[in-house]
Amino acid sequence: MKLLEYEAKELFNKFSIPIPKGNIVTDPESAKKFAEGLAKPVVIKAQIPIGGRGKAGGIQFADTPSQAYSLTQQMLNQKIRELSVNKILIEEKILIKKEIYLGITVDRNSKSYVILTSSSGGMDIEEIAVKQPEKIVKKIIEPILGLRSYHAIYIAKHLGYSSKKMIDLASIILKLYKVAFETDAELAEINPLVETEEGFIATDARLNVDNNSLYRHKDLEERLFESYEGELTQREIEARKMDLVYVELDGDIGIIGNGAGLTMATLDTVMLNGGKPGNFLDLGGGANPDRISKAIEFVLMDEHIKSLFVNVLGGITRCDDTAKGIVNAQKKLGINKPIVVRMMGTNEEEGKKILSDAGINSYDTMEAAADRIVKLTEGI
Amino acid sequence: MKLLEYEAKELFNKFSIPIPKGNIVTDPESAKKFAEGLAKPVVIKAQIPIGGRGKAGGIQFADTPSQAYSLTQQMLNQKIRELSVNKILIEEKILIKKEIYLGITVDRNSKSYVILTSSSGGMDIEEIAVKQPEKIVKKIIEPILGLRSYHAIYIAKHLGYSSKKMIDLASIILKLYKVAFETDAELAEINPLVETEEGFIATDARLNVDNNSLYRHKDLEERLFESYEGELTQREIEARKMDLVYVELDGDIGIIGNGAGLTMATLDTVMLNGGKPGNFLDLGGGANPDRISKAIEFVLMDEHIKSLFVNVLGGITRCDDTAKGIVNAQKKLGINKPIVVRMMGTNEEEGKKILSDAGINSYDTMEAAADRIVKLTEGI
Amino acid sequence: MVKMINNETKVIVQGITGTQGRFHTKLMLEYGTKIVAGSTPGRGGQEVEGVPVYDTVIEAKQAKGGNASIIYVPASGTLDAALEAIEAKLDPIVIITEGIPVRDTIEILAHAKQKEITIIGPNTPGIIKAGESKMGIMPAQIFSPGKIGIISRSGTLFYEVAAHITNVGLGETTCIGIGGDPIVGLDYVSLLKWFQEDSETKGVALIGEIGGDAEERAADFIASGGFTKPISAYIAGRAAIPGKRMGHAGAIISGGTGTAEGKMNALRAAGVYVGLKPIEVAKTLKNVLNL
Amino acid sequence: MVKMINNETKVIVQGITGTQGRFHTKLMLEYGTKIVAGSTPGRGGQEVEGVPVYDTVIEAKQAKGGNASIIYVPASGTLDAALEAIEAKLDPIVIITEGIPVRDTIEILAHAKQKEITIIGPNTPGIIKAGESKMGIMPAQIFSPGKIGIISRSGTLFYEVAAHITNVGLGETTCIGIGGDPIVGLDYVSLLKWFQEDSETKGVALIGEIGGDAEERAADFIASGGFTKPISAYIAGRAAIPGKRMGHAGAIISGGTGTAEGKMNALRAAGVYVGLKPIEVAKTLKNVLNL
Repeated sequence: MKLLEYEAKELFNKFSIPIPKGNIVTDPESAKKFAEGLAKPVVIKAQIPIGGRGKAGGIQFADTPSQAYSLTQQMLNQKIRELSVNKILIEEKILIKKEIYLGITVDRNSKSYVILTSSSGGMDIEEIAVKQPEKIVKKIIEPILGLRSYHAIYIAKHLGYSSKKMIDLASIILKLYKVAFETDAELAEINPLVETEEGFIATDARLNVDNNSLYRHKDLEERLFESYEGELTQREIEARKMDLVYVELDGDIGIIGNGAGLTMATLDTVMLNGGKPGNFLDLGGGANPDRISKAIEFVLMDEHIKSLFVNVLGGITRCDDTAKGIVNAQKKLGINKPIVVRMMGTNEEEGKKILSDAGINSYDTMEAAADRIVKLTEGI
Repeated sequence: MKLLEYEAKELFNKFSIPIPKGNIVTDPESAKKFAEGLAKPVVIKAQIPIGGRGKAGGIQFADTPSQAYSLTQQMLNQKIRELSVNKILIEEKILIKKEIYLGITVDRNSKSYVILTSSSGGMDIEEIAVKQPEKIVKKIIEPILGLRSYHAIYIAKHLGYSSKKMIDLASIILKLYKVAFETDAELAEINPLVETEEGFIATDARLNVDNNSLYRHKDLEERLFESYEGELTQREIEARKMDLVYVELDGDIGIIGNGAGLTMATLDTVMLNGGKPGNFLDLGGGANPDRISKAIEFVLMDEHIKSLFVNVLGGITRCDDTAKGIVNAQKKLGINKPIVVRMMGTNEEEGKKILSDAGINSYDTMEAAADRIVKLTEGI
Repeated sequence: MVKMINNETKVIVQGITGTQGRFHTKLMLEYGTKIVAGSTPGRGGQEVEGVPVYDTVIEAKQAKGGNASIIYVPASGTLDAALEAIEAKLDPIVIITEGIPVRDTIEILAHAKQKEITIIGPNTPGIIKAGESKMGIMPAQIFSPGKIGIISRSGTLFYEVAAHITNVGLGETTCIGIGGDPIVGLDYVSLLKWFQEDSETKGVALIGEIGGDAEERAADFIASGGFTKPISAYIAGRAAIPGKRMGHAGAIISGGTGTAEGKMNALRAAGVYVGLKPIEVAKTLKNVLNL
Repeated sequence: MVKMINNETKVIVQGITGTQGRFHTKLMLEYGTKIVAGSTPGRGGQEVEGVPVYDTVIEAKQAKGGNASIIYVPASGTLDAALEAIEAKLDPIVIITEGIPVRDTIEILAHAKQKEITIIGPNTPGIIKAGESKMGIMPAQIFSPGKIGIISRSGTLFYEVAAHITNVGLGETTCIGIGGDPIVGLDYVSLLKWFQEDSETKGVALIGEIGGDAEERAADFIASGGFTKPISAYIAGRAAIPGKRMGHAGAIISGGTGTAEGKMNALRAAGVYVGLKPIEVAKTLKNVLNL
């Protein structure tokens, strides 16, 4: 779950990470008022869940309240990368002395959280990793011990700071760790953390929370579907609401499989045969006829989809259940898009009989079925 | 720092430990109103920081609101073990099916927190330990792992519970551990935890917080001096306010030493010589003349004290500083109680000269000085 | 340090009274797995498929022995369940549960490492020693005792490859699903080390997918000479698009790393035969590597 | 597992720039302690008594070596300071700081135990190897190289006994204040084991006080034959009243346990000479035990 900048900043602020004075506005009048109250230049930032907002026009600077008014008005009437802007964060403009990158994420190899920092703030960490790898200071956080003050001091020192500035920076690093840990973050990022004459301040904030942890963050869980805007397509959001594991792709062959690996392999095999997968849909383990019908309907209702390949390896999922689900969905929809099924495993014979009675082709191997669906689809 | 029952219960409640419906009252009218609102028999409990309140009349039961009125009135006009009762906790009376002892404390030998439980609730744990040691279930809490749900289940099971009751009890054990850990408790105790037809409920609560941890519990720190009432004597409370480490005793010889062990040994040696120490006062390390004067004044102003023995082993504390402090205090007070000093170590010669110039005896050994002070005091 | 299973492994099933626990206890017993006890807090004294249930793992172990655990408890209870198994020194511990917060997995693995205990999973189909014992949810009928070891990040794709290996007549030794989460216990490299030493295993099928660089690390290990037996691989996810999770929490291409192509190239550079279709893995082991 | 000090011990002083740190660094250097570096976050690059200061212990160790630490930081910073020393594998770690929350001490000791590192204290005067090195705040002039080891829970009472031992001509080997808190690292039993093996030490003075049952455990250990050298003891607090802390956080009689009488009786039953005055410890070692 990706939080919007202002949501992440609210959380950061709760953990005493310094952030600019700011306000969320939804109309130009409020923006003007805020700028007047501040009596300083301001930044106007579109609250949309995508990276690279700045380049797309989502970040604007205003020197006067009336400029703040007009820029806010303009941003609210605009679409940025197809996203409408409903909320705007208006903040004091910070005078930058230097920018730092600060991020905490999950590291697969060390099987722990890792803190990544760089004195080259402002860029993406991937960009820094490519352009200035020597500037990245990486520290694995030992899970049982956690990040301690002396680790933070060590990191701040390696970013080139000493004395009071080092202590200040270390304290922010510790707080970021605390936010990351306590909110089950997959990524907690301050980029840039700005060094000013007075101290450090987080001018941008990213916080991606582990969806699996949401049962212990009820307040965030409520905002889950809202947070999908921008991150997922409309159809993907619809699928989540139906509890389907679904990814939209730009081809025309619908793909349904059971198990993530098998479904990916099905996509790959279709592609290898010259076909274009139009989606990824993983039924998961032990799907019943209803769930299978629901999934098939969902895929076939998509007008970009011309045909459907269902690939089920029966284990806990039974082939006869799968067959019933397919037949029911076809009857109900009355759509005449071709369907090819591959099924193997538990109750395979029963399943194949149900399908052939309904006039649906079924195959023993994924490879043969993939070949068939591609040929069928080419003919449409 | 010992919290009062109602303060401990407030904290327990915050951690979702079930407590009886109750209210703090300071007048009989409020007690009556609470009992009326409840429409049930109530318990009236004096909020004083001592054990064994029940036997001393500090816990009364009322069947009717008017009885609650009169018993509250009576308790507020009464002294219990010399303590006046200012606050009363009035609670619904709980129907007891069974009583359990539940306590978490610090265990010196295993160097960890330990959880002590017994199916013989109501008694002190020391009493249970003597009378029914076989009924105590003890579990050391591994510091890095902490107390986990399966530990709590194991304990609840060993207290004789199974199924839902076991799960309920385990959940309370886990919550008590959480309170104890998060408040830096030296002792967190529910005695008794009452089993009723509906479930478990903490009818009494004790929470002693580690004084050294108060810097991270600011809300409790504010109430520190208040909490000393009943636990410490008035002179001991005064001493704490002056930052002196002082214990009041019932003899007549004032004792001041530097270092807890040395001061205790001084008490012992005086006692061995037939004297009666009137206090324990440890100057601590590196005391300056002012602090020494202040300590001497504090002890000598006590009318029970007839004489004073100052025992200083100079290390960081300098003997000349000690001597100056003694002489200053004597001059300032103008009290003619005899003083015997033993000093050894850093700047010993200078110190002894200052004392002899002021007509104060000094000795090289604790034993000789103790002998002298006892003889001098006997003559008064 | 890697601990595998065989027909002497005595299994305790944690969460045995749940729907999944019950169902798979039955199937595991049918396969021959020596399940000695189960545990579910509050259900002590019951029985599931003739297996006695205890409130805690330690009681189960004290009463019935047991040296390995399989965990079917819900995600919110898995952290404590795994720590309980670790404290009871069960080894290996197979965590079937899906949807565990990564923070919990990290904590479990750190404690397991201190005690030198093997964790398989979480979000894994489990482990099977063909013909002897299975601790997992894989369909038993597709496995047949033979000479190939399988390591996979996914479930059904693992069964797909196993079925082919059985069909071509090679059969399997030990087959492990390492789990589809970004962070899992046992990994490819530890398993390749183990298979290198396992005299029954004549060749290995490695099934990978997009996300992370576990396959690249396996390739490095093979290239360094750590694994010298015949090996064939398949990597799923060539059709995946960057930034989207493909079903598994760990199956995501981010910042240009974790692509199927990258993994395939790394493995090929290490001398591994990488098939373009799942069926090629079995064919390669049989025909090209002559097993 | 118990690690003591000698003239080869290279010490890092944590909190070297504080008032106490500075003062005692000077005195330790005068005594001959090999202090190689100090640490205080934010003070890297400074010097104290000619000793270079670093921001972190690990930097200090990398730059100057060091195998032991003495901690003078305020109570609120001691948990992290000790963990830092543990992570840098300094051994022993002497914690002078008083007033540390017990919860923090418990955490420090648990981590030290895992890494098999000796913690002396907290709330201790420290350790001295007479004539070689001191890590602590004890006045140096009262010690003289000789043959008696001292173990004490208190500070000045420890000096009192040491002065007597020096005065009667016996002199000292290694002397340790174990600390006045309820929970401390090194305890009597571990130290008696160490002194039993230390060939320089011919006899031991044990100084105890009310509270807990550390002295009773020492008595059990001696009674079991674990310590066979001459030993004499003094227990402070016969005049103490139950339920009152006598200066030290750990010096409290509670629920009838921890009395001076109980400790004296236990030690006597184990064959230890227990004096009624501090001076008797030295006299007994000299005259009764003929050292």
